[in-house]
Amino acid sequence: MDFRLTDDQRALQEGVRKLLEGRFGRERLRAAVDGPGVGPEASLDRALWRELGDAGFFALRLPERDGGVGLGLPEAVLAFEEAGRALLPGPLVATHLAAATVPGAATGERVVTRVDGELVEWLDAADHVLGNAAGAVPVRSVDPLTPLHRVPGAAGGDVPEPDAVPAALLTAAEQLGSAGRTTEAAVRYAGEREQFGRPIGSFQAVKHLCARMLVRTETARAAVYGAAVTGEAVEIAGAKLLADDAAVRNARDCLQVHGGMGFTWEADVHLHLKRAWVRAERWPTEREAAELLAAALR
Amino acid sequence: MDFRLTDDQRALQEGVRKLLEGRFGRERLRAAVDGPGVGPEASLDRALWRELGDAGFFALRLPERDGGVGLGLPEAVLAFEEAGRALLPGPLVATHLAAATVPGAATGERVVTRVDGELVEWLDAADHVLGNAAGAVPVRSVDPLTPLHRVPGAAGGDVPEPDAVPAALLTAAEQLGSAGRTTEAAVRYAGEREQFGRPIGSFQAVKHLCARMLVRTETARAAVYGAAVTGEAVEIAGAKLLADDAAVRNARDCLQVHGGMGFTWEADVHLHLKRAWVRAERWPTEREAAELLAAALR
Amino acid sequence: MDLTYTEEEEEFRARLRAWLAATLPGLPPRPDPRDWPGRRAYDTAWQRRLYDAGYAGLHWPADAGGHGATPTQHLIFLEETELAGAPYVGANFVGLLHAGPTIAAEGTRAQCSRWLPPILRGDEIWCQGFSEPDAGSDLASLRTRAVRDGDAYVVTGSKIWTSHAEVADWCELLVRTRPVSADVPGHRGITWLALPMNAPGVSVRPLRTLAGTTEFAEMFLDEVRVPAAHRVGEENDGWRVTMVTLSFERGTAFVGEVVACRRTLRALAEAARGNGRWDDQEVRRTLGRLNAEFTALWRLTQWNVSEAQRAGGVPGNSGSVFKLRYSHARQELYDAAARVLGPGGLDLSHDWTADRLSSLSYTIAAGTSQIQRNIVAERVLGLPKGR
Amino acid sequence: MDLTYTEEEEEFRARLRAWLAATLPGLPPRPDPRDWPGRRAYDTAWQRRLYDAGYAGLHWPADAGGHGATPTQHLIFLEETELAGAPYVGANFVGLLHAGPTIAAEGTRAQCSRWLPPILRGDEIWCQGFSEPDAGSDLASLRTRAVRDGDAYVVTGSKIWTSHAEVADWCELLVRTRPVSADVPGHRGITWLALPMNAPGVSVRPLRTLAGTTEFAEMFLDEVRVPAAHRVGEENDGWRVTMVTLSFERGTAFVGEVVACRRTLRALAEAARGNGRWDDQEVRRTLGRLNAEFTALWRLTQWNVSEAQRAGGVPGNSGSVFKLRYSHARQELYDAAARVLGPGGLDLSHDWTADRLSSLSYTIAAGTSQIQRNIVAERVLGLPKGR
Repeated sequence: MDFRLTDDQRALQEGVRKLLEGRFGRERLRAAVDGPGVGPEASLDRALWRELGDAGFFALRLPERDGGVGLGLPEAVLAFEEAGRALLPGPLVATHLAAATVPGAATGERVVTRVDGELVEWLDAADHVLGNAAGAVPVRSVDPLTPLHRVPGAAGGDVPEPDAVPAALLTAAEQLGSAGRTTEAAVRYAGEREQFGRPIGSFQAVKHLCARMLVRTETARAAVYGAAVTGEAVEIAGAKLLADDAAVRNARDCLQVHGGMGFTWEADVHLHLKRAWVRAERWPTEREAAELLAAALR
Repeated sequence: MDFRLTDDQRALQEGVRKLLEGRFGRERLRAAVDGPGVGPEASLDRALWRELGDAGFFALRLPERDGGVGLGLPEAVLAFEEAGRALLPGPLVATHLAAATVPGAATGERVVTRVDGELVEWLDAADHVLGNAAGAVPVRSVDPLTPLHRVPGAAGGDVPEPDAVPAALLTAAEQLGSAGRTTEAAVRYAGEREQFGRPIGSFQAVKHLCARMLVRTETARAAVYGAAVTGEAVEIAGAKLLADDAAVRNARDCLQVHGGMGFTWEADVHLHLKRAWVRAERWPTEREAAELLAAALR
Repeated sequence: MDLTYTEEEEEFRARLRAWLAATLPGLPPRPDPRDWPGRRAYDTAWQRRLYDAGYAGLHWPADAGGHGATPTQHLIFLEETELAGAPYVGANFVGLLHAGPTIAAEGTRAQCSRWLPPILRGDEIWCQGFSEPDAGSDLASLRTRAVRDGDAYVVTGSKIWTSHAEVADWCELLVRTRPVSADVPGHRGITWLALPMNAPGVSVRPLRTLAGTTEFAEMFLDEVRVPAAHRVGEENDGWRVTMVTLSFERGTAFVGEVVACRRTLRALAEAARGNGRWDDQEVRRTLGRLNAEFTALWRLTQWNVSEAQRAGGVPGNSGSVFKLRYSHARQELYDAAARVLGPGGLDLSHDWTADRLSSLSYTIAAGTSQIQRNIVAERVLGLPKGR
Repeated sequence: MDLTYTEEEEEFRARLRAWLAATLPGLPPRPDPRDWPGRRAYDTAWQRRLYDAGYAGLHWPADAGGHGATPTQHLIFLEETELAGAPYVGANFVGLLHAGPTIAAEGTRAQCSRWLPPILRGDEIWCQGFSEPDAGSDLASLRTRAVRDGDAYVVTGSKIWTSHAEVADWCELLVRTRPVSADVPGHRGITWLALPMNAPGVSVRPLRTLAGTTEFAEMFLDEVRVPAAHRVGEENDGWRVTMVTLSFERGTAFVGEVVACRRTLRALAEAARGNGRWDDQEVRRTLGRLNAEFTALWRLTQWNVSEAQRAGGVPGNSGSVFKLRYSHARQELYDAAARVLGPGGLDLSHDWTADRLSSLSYTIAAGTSQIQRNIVAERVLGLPKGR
């Protein structure tokens, strides 16, 4: 047993982080948020999508003989964690999951989305939809970087389609990345911002908010990485539950640490919160995950 | 509208506090806790009971023409709040409620208990039982000062007996008293105990624990006093819910502020916690109260 | 413990209710939230109607042009206008609830007669220039400087979180007139000025919040000349001048909001019954718990108002207890709304989703929950100040 | 990220499992919890069996008489003994997990050969004399004084929270050998001594906890002579000597407890299914959430153990993250038990009710949650120290 990241995994993690910093850094993020095509009309950056394809983001788990990278869920989780950190937009999970089945998905030439519960993300931008999006109506998405449609009556039965379990894990990985990022942002701000003649991070109340954020992040990390290794459906549900909680609550605490500045559009923290809300609605939601985890207690 | 206590109400409050300080002060409390008759064999102090009767504790709401004090629910709530502060043991609520119907209850000559859900407090010590306690079996009560019996299968239907609503209010008042007392205890200890060369109450983490305790107490106070004035069943359920929460959580926070000392038998805080747990099980429990309050949302 | 209203109070309520019933149907449609001139016009027109009906400055002292109403009457006024769906105080907020009472308490007779009547009539509106980018929780560290030059102060600096700055006539401005030093703590060298918003050197930039709207603005002051006659109170005494009004709070600050929350809660229950979420015990009980919460907050309001009525002014301390509980309860209300809406909680077309975003400021604005807990611990509970 | 065990580790597990299966049925019945001599005898007999089977001091270095097992093997050992229902380390705890490793790391050869073998064989047990009534979170402020007098230290003071003091042979004792002053901070003048519990002047008084039991004791020291040869490390260097062992923690501290919690959780689910509470969505989902929680805590344990395996010793910092989450989760577990039991939660005959009382210490003992959050914020996140 050695649960730590291997050197290769560390290299992958760093590689994806660098790629995203270069191609989707803060300026690019803000341009996307403040650009004209935000909201229902948000447009996907096709060039970036293909670059992600070239870098193997979508083909990560395809066998090498099929042109893939031949890696597994743990590596995919590391890549999606970075995507979550960077607030990378687009139907990343669906396109990744479609790499083996939808031609062009693996290379980033085609954009694939999927119906998840009653919601579909990026429907207008997608070339292909997994699931039945008939009758989908656009929604004024709370997240400026995730256009949404709602498919009335699509909320499925109790048994999700086979893709649902890995989709839940990759979503959890994105949430984990976001939770880690907001922790760092809160800590940095707390160290810089001065009030009453000292950094606010020297006040115990702020300190403890930050400590709670780290505890949530590291617990979610253990859950997500563990679920990636075992691939068990119930463990993945647990990872999603804890990562959703970490992402949403950390974003809120990060906002609280930022005070009034956190309430502005210019601060990134609201983008993390809104995206975390969107991801928390993907299957399994908190309620669904708790039920799955309860049923497994035997 | 003047929601504040009247001068008479203040006088009553002070009178009961003085009576209890004199007759059931800390030494008497500790003697009861550390005495031989604790647990299932706990014996009730009949002399104290009669003295409470003499002071009008049980006859408070009886009309004066029936030998009572002729006061109302608000005054009863103030008296029971003091009982909660002092951790006064015995089936106070049942005996108070029986003042009009069970001879000797009003004067404290007879001790009355009642079946509440599946539980009966002080069954062996009681002269009279409201409700059917047939088949009651003794329980090793978590609270050293509240002997308990359980009546299997007694957990009633959805409609509680008529006494249940005022009983819930008086229980909420006891919880409020306890919540206020543990707040004071935490604040006092935080001001005295020194660590790292200063009172622990100067650390923000401790300060904020105490502030949260006060907020819980004052919110519960508004709820309990308000419910006492209106006497509405749903408002009383809400008061019980908030007072239960305040009593239990304040006792735990008080314990946390006391650190290791709070974990000792000699500290009083565990007595507050255990009694708060016992009272929280009286009707309506958190779950039952939340359902009643939900159903009332129209 | 008396929750019944006096005959006089009930009469007041009945008259108000009748007036609202007669008046509200005649109001024009509400303006688009992004139309600031439209909002100003709408809000001030409503203020004018209140003035004409004798409700303007209800709680102001009579010698300031008000009606000297009791806190209880003020509570009734706020409760009834909210229940009736009347317009909010809106653009008149700072004038009626802060700058006006400050001038009434600390201004000269000339200042009172210049500034108070236009506030009451809805002729002029005020905004507030207190917070600065680097002075939020620590307001006393504000840095906007004012230097005396003849019969004027020359003011340079910037302010933030200024509502209605785009359309305000006046700004109640806190400026630093004495530099902070070892001998002069931050709050000692502050002065209160009435700044005419059309003065040369004043510029305003809308500030977009995370809700995507521009309810607030930044204000930049570049060598703005403010006549010394516009100073209220003594030079360097502005901190006390401002606090006088804060302690004038009579427990009524959140009356309308609590009434609105209780209405929202009932609407949530109705929505949950409609969409099936009511069958989820967790959702249902969460709404039940919030029912207890907001009922208690209403009682706490009545408690604070009763205290204010007798003792004259609620100390800010009970205000802190209330605000702590209320701001968290209100955030929980909108979290509950998201649970009721399910996927619909991601749809900004639902008011509750937009309100959820706004509610994120409640634990920050007007004193973060952290600062409020300090206040409760130190001023109410008497715990020692930290070092 | 590899959660599979090596062949060698699996062999270790299989051998241990077989030995446990063969050995446990032959154990005598557990003693009454109030029978301290009986508990000592039971716990040390178990230690002797471990010793004879080659499991004693598994994680101790070989030159200290141990087996130099890896953290992973230690994890497997703790997991399997818990799963099999083997006796706890009990009275041997301080010797095996704290005093012993301290002596092994910092003691002289003579000290090692005098004290270590009896610990491993279960011949002698140790207790810990660190905390004092006035030195809890602030251990460095301890006041028990030791004055050198010839070849001995004369020790006077009192200690608290000393488990097994009634039956221990030795106590690892921290004493102050240099008074605190402006130049000497609290942790500089502390010395580590091995105190023979039968020395004249040592008295022990059981300390009753809120659970009604006496798992701890107070210890009073009245001019107790401790030979200077019983000092481990240099005079005034006891703080560092003690911390050496604390940083020796290899992520395995709570392995048995997490395994036990997961078993309790399954039992709770079974009880809820049996008594109808399972139909309450809130109760059921609470158990589901705790399933996620304890699964994650198990993975976090494996993470910390993996770090320790490679890096040699988990810094106390990951330990703080773990302890914060774990102690709260464990309290929630027993709160959930109370909800499953309903009125039965008030009955001390249920182990869960008694365990709920004990669980109240988790957020206090061995560093309160408040202290742990300080550690995480300052040492892991690098936030500035408060003043």
